[in-house]
Amino acid sequence: MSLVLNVLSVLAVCAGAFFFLAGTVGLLRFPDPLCRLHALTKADNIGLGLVVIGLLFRAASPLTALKHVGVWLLVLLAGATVTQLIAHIARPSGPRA
Amino acid sequence: MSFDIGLTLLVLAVAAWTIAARETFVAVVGFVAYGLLLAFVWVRLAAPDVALTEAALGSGLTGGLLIGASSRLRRSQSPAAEEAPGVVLKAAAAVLSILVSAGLAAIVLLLPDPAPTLAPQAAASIAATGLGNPVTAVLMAYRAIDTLLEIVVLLLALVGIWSLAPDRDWGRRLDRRGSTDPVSVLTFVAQLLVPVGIIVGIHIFWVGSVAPGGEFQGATILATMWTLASMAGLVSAAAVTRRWLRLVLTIGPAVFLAIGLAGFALAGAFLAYPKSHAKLMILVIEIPVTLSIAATLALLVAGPPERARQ
Amino acid sequence: MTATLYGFCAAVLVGLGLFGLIVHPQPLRKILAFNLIGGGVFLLFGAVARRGAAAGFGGDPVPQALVITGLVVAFAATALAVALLLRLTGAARQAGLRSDG
Amino acid sequence: MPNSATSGGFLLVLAIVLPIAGALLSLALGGRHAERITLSLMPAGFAVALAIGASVWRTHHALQYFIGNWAPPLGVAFRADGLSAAMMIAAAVLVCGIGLFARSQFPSPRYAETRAPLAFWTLLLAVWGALNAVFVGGDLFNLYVALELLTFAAVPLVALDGRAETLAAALRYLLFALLGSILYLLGAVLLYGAYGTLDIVLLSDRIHAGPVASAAVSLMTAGLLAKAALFPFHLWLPPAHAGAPAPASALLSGLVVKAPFFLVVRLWFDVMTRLPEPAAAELLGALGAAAIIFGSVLALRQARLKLLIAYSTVAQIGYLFLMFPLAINPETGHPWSNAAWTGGVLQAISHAFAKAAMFMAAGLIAEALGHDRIASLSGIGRALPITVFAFALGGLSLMGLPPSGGFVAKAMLLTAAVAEGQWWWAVVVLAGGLLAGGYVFLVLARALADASEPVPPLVTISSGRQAIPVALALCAVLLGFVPLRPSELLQIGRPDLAIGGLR
Repeated sequence: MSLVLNVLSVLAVCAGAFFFLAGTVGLLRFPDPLCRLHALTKADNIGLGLVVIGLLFRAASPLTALKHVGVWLLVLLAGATVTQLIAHIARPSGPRA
Repeated sequence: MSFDIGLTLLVLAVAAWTIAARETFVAVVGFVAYGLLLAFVWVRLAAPDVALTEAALGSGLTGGLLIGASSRLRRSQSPAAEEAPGVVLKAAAAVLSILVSAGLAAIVLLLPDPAPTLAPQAAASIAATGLGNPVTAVLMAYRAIDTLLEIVVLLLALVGIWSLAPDRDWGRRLDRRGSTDPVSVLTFVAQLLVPVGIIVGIHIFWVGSVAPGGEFQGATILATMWTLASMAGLVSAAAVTRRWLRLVLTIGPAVFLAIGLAGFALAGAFLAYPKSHAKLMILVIEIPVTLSIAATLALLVAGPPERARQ
Repeated sequence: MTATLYGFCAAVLVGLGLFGLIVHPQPLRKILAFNLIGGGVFLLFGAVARRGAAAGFGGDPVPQALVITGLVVAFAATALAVALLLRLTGAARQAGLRSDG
Repeated sequence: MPNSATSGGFLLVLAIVLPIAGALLSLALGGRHAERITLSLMPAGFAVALAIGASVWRTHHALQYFIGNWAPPLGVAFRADGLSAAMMIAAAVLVCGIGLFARSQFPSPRYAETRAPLAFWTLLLAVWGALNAVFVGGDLFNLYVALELLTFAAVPLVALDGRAETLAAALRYLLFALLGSILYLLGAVLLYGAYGTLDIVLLSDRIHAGPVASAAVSLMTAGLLAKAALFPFHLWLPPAHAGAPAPASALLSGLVVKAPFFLVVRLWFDVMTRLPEPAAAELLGALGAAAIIFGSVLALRQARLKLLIAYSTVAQIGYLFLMFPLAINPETGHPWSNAAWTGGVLQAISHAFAKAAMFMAAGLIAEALGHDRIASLSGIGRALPITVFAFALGGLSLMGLPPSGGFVAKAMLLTAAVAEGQWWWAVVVLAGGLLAGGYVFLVLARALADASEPVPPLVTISSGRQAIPVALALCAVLLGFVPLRPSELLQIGRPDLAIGGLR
């Protein structure tokens, strides 16, 4: 049982790490700010989500698990906000006056 | 171990980038990353209390302050170019820095083994404080005088910053520039995040007596939430002359001092707590202190009272 | 071992910050470099604390507590320096406008 | 050193708590109360300083207090030996004088609170508390916090008028001070890592010669020198001290720069009792000598009175560091090394009085004339005779002419230099005296000259305000009646080793 959980955990964390890698490559390689933001949010949202899922399999207590999910939700919220704010400044027509 | 080596290299790379970056803003962003990485290092060094402080204060609040400053300076950059340092100066600085680093590294190797430590003494005395977190015991009992003076240092920095206000602006509200952002996303997220943050801040303060956390970490989070709310235009600071604001700022150190002086009568020394009530008295100090520190930190970030310029 | 590694890290950080403090003419970069040195010095406290792990604690709590005090003081210093710098920039610009006009 | 708190130790706590509580109260109540709180605390603070001095004198032992009954190394100790007591009394007298002098410059507002008075009175109390914390601190990290307290109280005083020049001076001062603090802290952590304590007395027992101790003490000393503005770290001092309002200049030049010097003395004579470092002491002496010559020559070339006085501070700080090569002698226990030590400390105290008086006098002159250009001082001697007299009395001490504290201090340094066969320091002392005579005379000659053209209408200065610099300058003169030998009060509580040569 614990072996299955461990395998699942490792798989999820690895998948998450892959999204982070892809997001970072996108951040560095994509041509304009909006595309870069797009790449970045993928890393934050899905990558971190997968890592959190991976850690859930190993959480010591339900409370710890809840904290993991809480971290993810807060990062989602912060990421979405900051992306929105940056995009507003960065969009081709410039910020709304 | 390999994780630690990787982390060390990363910290050093980001630090070097911060120094080498051409643009100040880029350097500041590098500094925030540097602070977050240092927080990891503190976890690796088995110092979770410091990790929390570093993340919240060293990286978060300091970073916010520097980002704000660099963007304001960029807007008002004078055309006159700053004189660039000459090659000779750079070379001399490099030699000096390498010598200092090498010397320090050598000294790290020369430190005695086994290392001298106060951990056993701190552990032996912790029962008398009623606390479970040794770091909090150091801050609130063994070396409480440092903590008391440090809170006064924070307040003095605030007096210093306020003293920079133009005379005509004394008594005005602390207006934050660009507070009423037309983009309502910030307002929305502030409404959502600030209550959560306040709960987290209070929680971190509250668990400080037994677990990692404490008044400084909690207060920093509270201050950050206030800053966020004021950026979103949800709250605005009172004028610096308001009596209640002054009371909030000074109540913490005042209670600290009062209980410290009461120690003369109750436990025979300044800042001594009677054994039976130590934990309670520390708590009575910590609550107003957290409030005062949070207010001071938030106002330190807000800067001197100044008319908002367009 | 970990403590020694991070002790080295601290030594290099102090050197890097010192270099930045000397070569950067802009005050904000100097403030930044000062914070970098501060990070290094505090990390040295951390290394010393880790070496002193005993009595069931992962590190000597005394230097750890000192770092917390130090971080707070460093923040206050940064805030005061930044406020001075911003006020100076404003005052210098006003003085410049007056002498131009 | 006894292993427990001594009776009367609580006075040390009061010396810090009184001004700090006053500063908090000033900030809390604000408005018109700040000045009143400061003035009403002055007698109490002065009485505490005297009580500490009396207690040290009577018991012939250093006072000691363990905060919260936690004994070092876990806890923090406060200690006051004869040196601390002397510095605290000097600080109390000066703070009281400065407070009385500043009343008309930072008056309480009648209705709404105003910025500068609130900041000044709060910061004055904070400087006082911080100085006392430095003088009684027994723990190197507690001293770091005390030094920061001092920095944060002192820096804003420079820029109270909000002009661009003073803001720039304050920023430069702050950056130097911060670099100094961080170097000091770096040294402190090395000492903790090597010896497991930050307590000065415990450290002096445990410390032994080696690279770690040398590096730590060098770093701490370098940091303190940056704060004390010893040549070549003096760059920040003249604009900051000359730009500040006169009462603040008196406080900064008279007292604030003495705190890091005091800690260097602590470090070299109390922590490193067993590590004679003649070579390093020679270096400190050489820097001091360079400061004397360089600062004096620059003072001679200044066109503005306040800048002249500020450069003279750079020079006078140099004298303080001559005591290191003379008092730390390869042949330990030279009978005159103790005199050199006393001379250095006496120079710190008498310069504090003399320089505060001179900055106050310069402030009054600038207030009366509306400027402080030395070239246009003619006629001021007739208009403000008392003020010019105070300036001259202070100058007496700087030059080292009898009767003055400066004379006794410099005579002790001079005699020690000759007696120990280190005559080159004697040459520097004499040259510095001559140069000081030059710049003091330069000012006096202008001030006493009859105005060739009609003096513009002067702002009248009340004689009460003029009396304060005279009183402080007279304190500097009175110190001249201290006997020419190692002072007994200053020796109380010094490690036995150092007293060896005295008896």
